[in-house]
Amino acid sequence: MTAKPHLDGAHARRLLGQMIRIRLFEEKCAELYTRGKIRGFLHLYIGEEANAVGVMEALTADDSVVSTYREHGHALARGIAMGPLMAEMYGKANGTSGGRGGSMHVFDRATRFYGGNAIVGGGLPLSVGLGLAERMRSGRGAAVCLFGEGAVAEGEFHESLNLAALWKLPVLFVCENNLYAMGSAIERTESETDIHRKAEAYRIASQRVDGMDVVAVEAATRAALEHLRAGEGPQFLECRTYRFRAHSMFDAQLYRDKSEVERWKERDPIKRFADWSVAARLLHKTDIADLEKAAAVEVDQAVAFAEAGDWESVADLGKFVLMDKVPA
Amino acid sequence: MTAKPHLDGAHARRLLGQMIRIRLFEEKCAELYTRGKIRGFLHLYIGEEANAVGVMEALTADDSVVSTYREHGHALARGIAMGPLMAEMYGKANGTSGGRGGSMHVFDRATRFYGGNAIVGGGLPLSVGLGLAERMRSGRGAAVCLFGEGAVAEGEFHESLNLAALWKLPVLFVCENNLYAMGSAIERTESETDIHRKAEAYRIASQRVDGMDVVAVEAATRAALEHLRAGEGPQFLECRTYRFRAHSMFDAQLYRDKSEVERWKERDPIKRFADWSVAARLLHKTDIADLEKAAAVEVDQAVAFAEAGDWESVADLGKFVLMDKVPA
Amino acid sequence: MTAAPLKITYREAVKQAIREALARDPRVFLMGEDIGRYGGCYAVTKGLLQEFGEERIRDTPLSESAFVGAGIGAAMAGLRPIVEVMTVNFSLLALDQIVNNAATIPHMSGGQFAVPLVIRMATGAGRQLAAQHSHSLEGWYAHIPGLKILAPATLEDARGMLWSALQDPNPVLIFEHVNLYNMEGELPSDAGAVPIEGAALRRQGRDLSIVTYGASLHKALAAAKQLAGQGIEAEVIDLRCLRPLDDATITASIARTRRALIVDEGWRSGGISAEIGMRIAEQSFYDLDAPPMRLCGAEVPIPYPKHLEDAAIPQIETIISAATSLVRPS
Amino acid sequence: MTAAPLKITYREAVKQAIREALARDPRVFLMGEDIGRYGGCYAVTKGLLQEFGEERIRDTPLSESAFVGAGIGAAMAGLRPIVEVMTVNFSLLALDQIVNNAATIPHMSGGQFAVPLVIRMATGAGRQLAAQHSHSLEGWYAHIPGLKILAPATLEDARGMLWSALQDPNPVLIFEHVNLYNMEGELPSDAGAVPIEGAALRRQGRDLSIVTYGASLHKALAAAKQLAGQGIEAEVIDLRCLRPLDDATITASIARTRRALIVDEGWRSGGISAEIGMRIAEQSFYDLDAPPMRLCGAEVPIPYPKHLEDAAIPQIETIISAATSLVRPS
Ligand SMILES: Cc1ncc(C[n+]2csc(CCOP(=O)(O)OP(=O)(O)O)c2C)c(N)n1
Ligand SMILES: Cc1ncc(C[n+]2csc(CCOP(=O)(O)OP(=O)(O)O)c2C)c(N)n1
Ligand SMILES: [Mg+2]
Ligand SMILES: [Mg+2]
Repeated sequence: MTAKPHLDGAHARRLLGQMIRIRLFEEKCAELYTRGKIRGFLHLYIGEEANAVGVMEALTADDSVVSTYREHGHALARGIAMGPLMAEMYGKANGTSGGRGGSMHVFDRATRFYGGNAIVGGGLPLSVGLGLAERMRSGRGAAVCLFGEGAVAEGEFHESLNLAALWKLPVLFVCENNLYAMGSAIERTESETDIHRKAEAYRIASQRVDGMDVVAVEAATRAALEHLRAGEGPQFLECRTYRFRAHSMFDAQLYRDKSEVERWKERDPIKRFADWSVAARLLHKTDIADLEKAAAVEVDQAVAFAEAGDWESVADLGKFVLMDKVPA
Repeated sequence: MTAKPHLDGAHARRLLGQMIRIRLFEEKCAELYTRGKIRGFLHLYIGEEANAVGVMEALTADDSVVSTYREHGHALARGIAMGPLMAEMYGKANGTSGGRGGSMHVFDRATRFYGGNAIVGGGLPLSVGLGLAERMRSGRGAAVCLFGEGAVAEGEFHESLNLAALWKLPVLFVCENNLYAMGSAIERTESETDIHRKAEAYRIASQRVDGMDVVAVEAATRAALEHLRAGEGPQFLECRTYRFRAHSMFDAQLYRDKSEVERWKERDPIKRFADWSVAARLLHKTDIADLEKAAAVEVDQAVAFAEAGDWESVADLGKFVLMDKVPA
Repeated sequence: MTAAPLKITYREAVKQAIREALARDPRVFLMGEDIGRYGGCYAVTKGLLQEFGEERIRDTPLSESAFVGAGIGAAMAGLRPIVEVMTVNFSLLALDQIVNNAATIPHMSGGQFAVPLVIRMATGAGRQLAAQHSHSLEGWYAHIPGLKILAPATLEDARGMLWSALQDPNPVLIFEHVNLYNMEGELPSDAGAVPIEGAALRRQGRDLSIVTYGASLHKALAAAKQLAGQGIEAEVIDLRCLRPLDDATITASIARTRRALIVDEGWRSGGISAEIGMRIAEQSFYDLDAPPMRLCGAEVPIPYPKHLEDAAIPQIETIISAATSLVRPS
Repeated sequence: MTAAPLKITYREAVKQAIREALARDPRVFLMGEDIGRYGGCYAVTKGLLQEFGEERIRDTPLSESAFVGAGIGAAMAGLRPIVEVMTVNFSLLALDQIVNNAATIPHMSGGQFAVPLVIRMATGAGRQLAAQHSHSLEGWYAHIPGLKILAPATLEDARGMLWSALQDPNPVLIFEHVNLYNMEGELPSDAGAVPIEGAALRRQGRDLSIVTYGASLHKALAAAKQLAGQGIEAEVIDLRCLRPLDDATITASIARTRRALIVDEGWRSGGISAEIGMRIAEQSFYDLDAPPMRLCGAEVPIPYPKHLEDAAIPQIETIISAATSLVRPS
């Protein structure tokens, strides 16, 4: 077991800075959505930033990531530049996926980011394959698969966990349990609501962690990866978290009380970690203001980058339907 | 909890008689297969008879049954007449499904037998629907779903168990664990081989029972049904059993030792129960001979019935592709 | 005598149909993801949970295969489930149940069991939801014997097909195009069931027959209006039902117009337009003055940006130019 | 110079292809149900486990969606998986992975990731396996952009297509008809890869073009032989590849014969024959002396009894009578 990571100021600044970047990026996205710059489905991660940041902080360049349609936070924390990410939200050719995917389909080869996936549970089998490839090539990487607790009900969850465990593959399953799948509270979709215990039915070692605590998430991820890299097979992490916003921009949130949301907002992972860092004298209040300022500047630059981007030519619509080679 | 059923002679005769009927029926099927009278896939249940007989003995006419492609034993024990069953094996119009289904697709409306199903796991969701219908109509019946341990790896298993448990539906899941799915030993397909424990991950009450012991199976089924009928939701039964024959008629059995098969044959459910019944003075040796004789006669009559059957007219090929009414 | 027409949306028409079915037949219930508390992904079922309660408006977990299969089982046992698969995109997860059980069991059981099930799903592109959320697979489903496939394009059909589908002893899949939900129009307050077979002639013409369905119907009608300005009179056929197809209406139309343009949003190769075109070739060969023509979705996963999405599916302008080139080849 | 031909079965030809791929490319591995210890449902992979070991010959649990999806992931990460889905009937359980991931990710990711995956499956009716085990869905799969669909009908293709498929950067589905595995013929011992595009003219003729593939090819060739006895010379085209289709070969043939009969075992409505027929109508309309004709599987779940199964799919006799009626209409 790894102990709780010993935080220094730089580390705290990194964690907090990442969370702030994600938050400001997404608040801008919400605004751009109402202005019609971003269209389609937009799923915000606001409130859940500690998960992405804690998990990604523990990864190396060898690891690969499989994500969902709620992946802006994962993408930024993984190191995808904000400009191309914003351009992808716009659907511009200078976006991460050339603009074709939009909010739900961020892909990035350089950071081994195997995509947002808009089919709930659809990424789970992919991650098993990534883990398998890693194993067969005796690589050191882990395949990290993030998914919501709603995906747990899908058959793909079951099949994928069994296969990964059976073959002892280096897959880290990260369930971001934000208690709702669209409007369905977990008590209404799972006969056993204690998700991390399901992992036990596949003999997968599991941890539950406070997903509003970035340090706890990082520590748990490091611990899981240590087991994983020691060849102990897949690991499972349940991050208990909450989304502060609607499921998507079309959601009237009839299914939950405002008061519930307010209660969770008191545990805002950014504010909490910022306060703690200041109290622990790792950061100064001015550091936080600096981080916020830097992030705001970065967001503005990202918007400018997206705005400046071109639209893909209609003539290229059919490009890559069939590939003419495997990208190197 | 129901105690072990108190057996009298009639009960023992019924159980043994059913098992013998199934055994002789299937031995005849194997013979008819080599003679080309039965074609396609033929999956024999020989060695597993105690499961079907024990389970079906505990059911009432209100209950419904969902089965697999290895369903001759289930069908006979459920009360489907042997003549139409054999005619179905032939593909004759006087077969249970008018000959269209053959060995893998026995259906019988009268006994609420909702079919053999040749897609592994394909029957599980159906049984949830049958249980749901029962619940919504405040019926007293249970939906009994039989499947092999191979089906446990399918996503349908996971989704169906969760849904049944979540909605507390009267479904009895019976896993006939004969240790192999075709040539795949359970250790090679499940990371957790103790199947009845998986049920716990859905909060479904489960029992494991010796599937070579008809009385134990009946008792366990009765106990499960009692809970179920008391409104406690779905129940799970794992019957530990073994098939003595090949998976189908095309299987060279490269994947298991003859000695393993021989060891299991020592626990032949028919011989074992016959010996025990005689020792317990429930039956006389002549009773057993009588049962065998009666079954042999019944099998001969079934063959005659099948032989005498007509082939469905080619002109009717398209009949029932679309139904013109819901059968009453 | 029909009651006074009321202004209403397609969404509302579907909801009225569901509500009526629930009220009229106690065997009817609804099952699907987020149809209850959330109110339905496209708000079609909003309020029904409050009105009919949890037993009959059943929110399901994300388990497409299990709850579609459960619908099949419940239908076999005598209930009349309406299963909502949120969108056709997710129905692939339930395809085994639909093909191997719902479509197969009646025949395979020798007619012992019917599967009087209705499955509703949203379909189609046009909302910038990108490749995994923009499929138009209703024509693909029409390949499966044992199913009936409906594609209501009008308020009348959205309101009236559901009840007929529930009376049908067979599994019926109803595809509602996402872009139609907000469509407004007038419908008599006592509008009721409509038959679920047969195509409808939505416009008469003499120069060509445009055969289409769903959201494309409205584009075709708009195109026909503009074509009329150019002196081209298009007949417009709304298929309504993709399986079985109504050959007679198509054949009769082509006998009049001698030219056929088939329009659908699905991928071209192996799509429903191929089937219709081939039937026209088989049955109306000697009536045709020109080869049958089709205008389909581009054979690409639908991209997110609006200009590319628009380019990937038939539009009023492309229908006009296809029709023009068919009638007045250069 | 090719080596001396050896007598060999189609099954053996597929196995040789797999063995060669495993030997030549360390990135290649096999994954599927019962391919190892059991030796393969149709004995294609028998012995490979012993030869190549458990790491490369991977028996999977009954989890079609997961192991097909794992194949996709492994291919994206640089391996070259050959995934066996035991039969096409079970592939419906993996369809979401095939359509929404394998076929979609390359385009949707802007070309960042390829999916160089090969999926093999047995297909077709003819072994009395009844409705849930007799699907012919390869033509249906051919609707999906992003996939390549192969249907090797000959020993050469069974032997040679796999290696080419593995070199292709796209997901390739190979459909092997169950009734071909026991087919015997001669193949040079050094037979190697063949291109995976283009149709092949398997017989020349002047009176009609029979367009087909897979097991039906052999029925069509037998029919053509008998037709020749009646003075009807049929050209026989083996499609080989169902997506993309080779229009040029078909068009050229019809320009010669002026008549087309398309034969496939799948259900008629919305099947691959509809697509081919429609393309012929579109591209060869003015070359045709008669409407294009198709002979397909009956639109029923395939029943178990032999006489009904036979009646449900094209046979030599029905091909002959269709061809005759096309060339000599009464
Ligand atoms: C297979 C499938 N079914 C349904 C949907 C529609 N849908 C999109 S997100 C979602 C809820 C998923 O919840 P969860 O997995 O908990 O993730 P969260 O949105 O909470 O992050 C649903 C039902 C889908 N995208 N895919
Ligand atoms: C979805 C699916 N995949 C594969 C098969 C092929 N298959 C038929 S039976 C079988 C083994 C099933 O084993 P199990 O569930 O343990 O039942 P048993 O045969 O032992 O009774 C397999 C792989 C199938 N019929 N359906
Ligand atoms: Mg959630
Ligand atoms: Mg088994």
